Order: sequence, then C-alpha cells, then structure tokens
Amino acid sequence: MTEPTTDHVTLHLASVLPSVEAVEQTAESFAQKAGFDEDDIGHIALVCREAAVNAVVHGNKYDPGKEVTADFDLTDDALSVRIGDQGSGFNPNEIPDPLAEENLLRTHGRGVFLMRAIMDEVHFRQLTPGTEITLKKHRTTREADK
Amino acid sequence: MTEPTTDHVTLHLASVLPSVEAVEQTAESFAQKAGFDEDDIGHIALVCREAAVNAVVHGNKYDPGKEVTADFDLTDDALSVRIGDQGSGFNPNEIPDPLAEENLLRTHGRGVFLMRAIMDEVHFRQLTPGTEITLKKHRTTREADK
Amino acid sequence: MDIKIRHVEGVTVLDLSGKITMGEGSGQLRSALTDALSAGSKKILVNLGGVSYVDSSGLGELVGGYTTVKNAGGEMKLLNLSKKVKDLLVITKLLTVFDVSEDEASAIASFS
Amino acid sequence: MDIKIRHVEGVTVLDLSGKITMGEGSGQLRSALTDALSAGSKKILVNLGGVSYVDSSGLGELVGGYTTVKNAGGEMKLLNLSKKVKDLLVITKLLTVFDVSEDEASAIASFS
Ligand SMILES: Nc1ncnc2c1ncn2[C@@H]1O[C@H](COP(=O)(O)OP(=O)(O)O)[C@@H](O)[C@H]1O
Ligand SMILES: Nc1ncnc2c1ncn2[C@@H]1O[C@H](COP(=O)(O)OP(=O)(O)O)[C@@H](O)[C@H]1O
Repeated sequence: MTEPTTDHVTLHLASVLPSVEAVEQTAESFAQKAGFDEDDIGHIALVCREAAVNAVVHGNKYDPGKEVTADFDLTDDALSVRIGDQGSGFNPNEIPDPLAEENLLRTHGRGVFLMRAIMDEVHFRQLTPGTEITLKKHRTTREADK
Repeated sequence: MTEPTTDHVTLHLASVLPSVEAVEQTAESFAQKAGFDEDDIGHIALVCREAAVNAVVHGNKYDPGKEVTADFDLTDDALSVRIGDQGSGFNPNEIPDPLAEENLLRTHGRGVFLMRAIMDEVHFRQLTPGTEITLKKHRTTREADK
Repeated sequence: MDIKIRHVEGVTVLDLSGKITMGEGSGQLRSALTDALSAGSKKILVNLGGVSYVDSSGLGELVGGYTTVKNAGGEMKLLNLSKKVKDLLVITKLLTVFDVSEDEASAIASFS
Repeated sequence: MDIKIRHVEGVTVLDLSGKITMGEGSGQLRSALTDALSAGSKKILVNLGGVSYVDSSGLGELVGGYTTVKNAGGEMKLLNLSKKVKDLLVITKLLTVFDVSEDEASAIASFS
C-alpha cells in the first residue's frame, strides 16, 4: 500500500463498480497514513466502500455520465471522507434498523448501519440533486503522532 | 452496459489500478453511445485503459494523493478521451518502435503503439508537472446518426 | 468468488474462496446451495476459510443462503470465519443467527 | 487468471482462463512455464480459449513466456485465440513470432 503524499484529495468518479474499489483503496491508504491500527484500517476502508456502492448503485444508478465525488481529508484530529452522488436522494431517517427482529434475515440494509457502527460520525446532506454522506473517524493522540 | 446520459464527463481519479477499470468501462459506454461497432468499442476501451495504466504507473507511480484526470467528450464528429497525470513527464518521441526487429521480443512498450494503431489521433502535451494524452476517434456518418 | 463442493460423512461442504461483495459472485452462493438442496443435501457447511473479504452485500448473500436452506428443510452452518468477517457478524448481530464453528471435524459432527 | 495443466501425448497444455492484464496474474504464466520446464517439459501449448481479455502487459507476458521457454531449449505455441487477442497480435506483429493454431489435435501433432 502506497501512502498518499498529501493530506487531501478530491476524486470525481464514474458511476461504475471499479470506482468503489478505488474509493476503498484510497480510504485504506489515508487510514494507514492516519496511523489507525490494522483492524480499524480494514473497517474504515470497508465502510467507505459501502458509501461508494450506495452512491453508484442507489444514487446514480450506474449512469456513467453522473459523477460520484469522493473527498478525503486528513487533519491532526480526524480522517473525514465525503462521498457525493447526483441521484434523487432519500430520507436517511427512514432506513429500517437491521438489528430489529423482523429485519435480521433481510438480505439488504446493513450498509449505513455498518458505517455508523464503525465511524465516529456519519452525516447525510441533501444535494440538488443527490446525496452527500460524510464519514469521520477521530485519531487518538497515539495515531496523530505518527 | 449503461449508456451515459451526457456527452461529456470529467473524472478525477486516484492513482490506483481500479481507476484503470473505471476509465475502461466509461470509455466503453461512451464508445457505445457513439455508435461504434463492437470490435471498435473493445479496442477503444482497451487503449483508453492503456493510457490510464501509464498515468497511474509511469506518471503518478501509484501515489493515491496524485490525481489522474479522465475527460470524455462525445461530439457529432468524434469521441475524444483525455487522460492527465501529475508525474514527471517523458519524451514521447523517444518511445522505441515495438515493431523493430530488436524490440519484437521485449515484454513492454506496446501501449502507446496500440493507442496510435487504434485511434485516429494521439497527442501528448506536457503539463507542469505531468503528461496529458488525447485519444481521438472519428465517427463515420453511420455512427453519428445513431 | 470460487466455490468447490465436497461431501464428508453425509454433510455437503462448500469451500468458498475469494471475495463475497457487491458485484463479485452475487447469487453464486445461492445457486450452489439450491443445487445442493435439489441433489438431496440437507446438511450444508459453508467454509469461509478462503474468503478474504465480505461486505454488507456479502453478509446479505450469507443470510439469503441461510434462509433458502432453512426453507427447504435443511440446515446451513458456517466454518472458519476470519477475524474481519466475524467482527461484521458480531456488529450486525448475525452471529445470533448463524451456527459458527472453527473446526471442521466438530462442525461435521454437530449436524444431527 | 487461472492456469490448469494437462499432459497430452508428451505435450504440456496450459489452459489459461480469465484476464491477462496489468495487475491480473502478472508473472503467473511465467512461473507456470518455469515449473513445466523444470519438470522436464519441452513442448508447451498455451491454450487461450478461456482468456477473455489481454492488454499490452498481457502481450508482454506471452512474449516473456515464449522467450523463457525458448531459452530453455523448449517450444511454446498458442491455441484458441479470440478475435480480439488475435487482432492485437496482428497489430503488434507478434503473430510473426508465435506459432498459433485453432485446433488442439493438430497443435499437439505439430510439435516435432
Ligand atoms: N446515496 C444514496 N442515494 C439514494 N438512496 C440511498 C443512498 N444510500 C442509501 N440509500 C437508501 O438507503 C437504503 C439503505 O442503504 P444501506 O444501509 O447501505 O443498505 P443496502 O444498500 O444494502 O440497501 C438503500 O436501500 C437505499 O434505499
Ligand atoms: N504518462 C506517462 N508518464 C511518464 N512516462 C510515460 C507515460 N506514458 C508512457 N510513458 C513512458 O513511455 C514508455 C512506453 O509506454 P507504453 O508504450 O505504454 O509501454 P509500457 O507502458 O509497456 O512501457 C513507458 O515505458 C514510459 O517510460
């Protein structure tokens, strides 16, 4: 894994599945640069990937003419990843709880839940049109020292 | 393959190999929209991928903090694909001819040659820093009618 | 994803390898399970030892497979989870759904 | 890329499948060929029937493999090229380097 030489990068990606891998790999290298431990790096990369899947699949519905933006920002305090799409939006308050008894056997609906479980902060913002999700994980003093 | 709903898209990609797949898939969908035949679509997608590989590998050397840009533009006349990197540049006139007897068995050095063989126009431009390559393929009347 | 099929003491073992993610082998597990069920297997052990990576779609694949087998009157268990996959099953409470084991012999023996 | 190995009438046949591209199985063909050579094979047929995709790096892999076999005193031929792969060999003049055939039986027979 090559670590990025900058602390900030903004990507404008096509709405195709390989973009999701690119987001994951970029998140992994930023998380590594941030000094998170191996488990955290894997989890952070996974949920950034989940957010990118949602942007490509639910948001832009695979239209290669619509962009997915991915913004990675590493500060002394935290790693923030922002994923935007140009889809028709949705209401994040209406996402069913995947831990509820009646949802436990559903084959979908665990992506946003995983993001919330793994990151310290998850915010949604409505774009016109589209959705922007911000995923943030704080560095501990130990990590920021690296 | 989903056709793009626009005739123009600019991507800013991370310097990781999945970006190369994303460029290929996007080129494929634009070539399809342009109405090229199946063989041409495959060839166009291949050489756009080659240009992206060069940008990631030779140009940005996998630094995920350096961007690869990919610009797709479909006009009545032609499909143009522009790939830019932030590397240290090179002299395209110094690329050895892979068809020369002494180069025929080399394991590298066929990428730019394939681009020139398959596209109608291939131009290099030096950026500061980096390289921009433009690949252009003209549509015939039949294709533009689609 | 790659699936190889073995039969051990009346149990059908599916050895999965690769990734189970959005876009990689979606539906593959389900169809391997359906095949095993139509061939008469009711005891199915899914070996994830070779699986490097599962995302939320992959979790969905596993759950969907579990339901398919259960609805057909069979039993599906999981074997050899990596730490990363196990973490995800804990977070999503799916560890309360699946019967998971780390040792093939005892997993095989555990089928009634 | 996946490589399966068969032996047919003194010829080692490598059945390749998948993609031969930058990042996908680079070096895999070369090491399979080296293994075959050290096992004493001199007649090697590379079956590209299952190969959907080759890029310029993949062409390089094929050329590199050819050289490896030749330098070891062996012979390497190609079988079952798709139209797309054949087009690339034509454009790059590699069709003048490789012995290519479309029929396994006659390819096997052609080894002296
Ligand atoms: N970017 C997005 N644009 C539109 N809808 C979205 C987006 N992200 C999530 N959603 C909606 O929220 C739901 C829950 O998403 P998620 O928890 O990731 O599970 P899944 O993708 O498996 O359904 C999705 O099914 C979709 O309806
Ligand atoms: N974007 C680029 N930045 C720097 N060097 C490049 C770039 N593109 C091509 N080159 C140089 O040109 C050479 C020939 O490229 P190419 O024909 O694609 O073959 P290959 O990549 O297999 O070497 C490369 O080896 C590299 O030295």
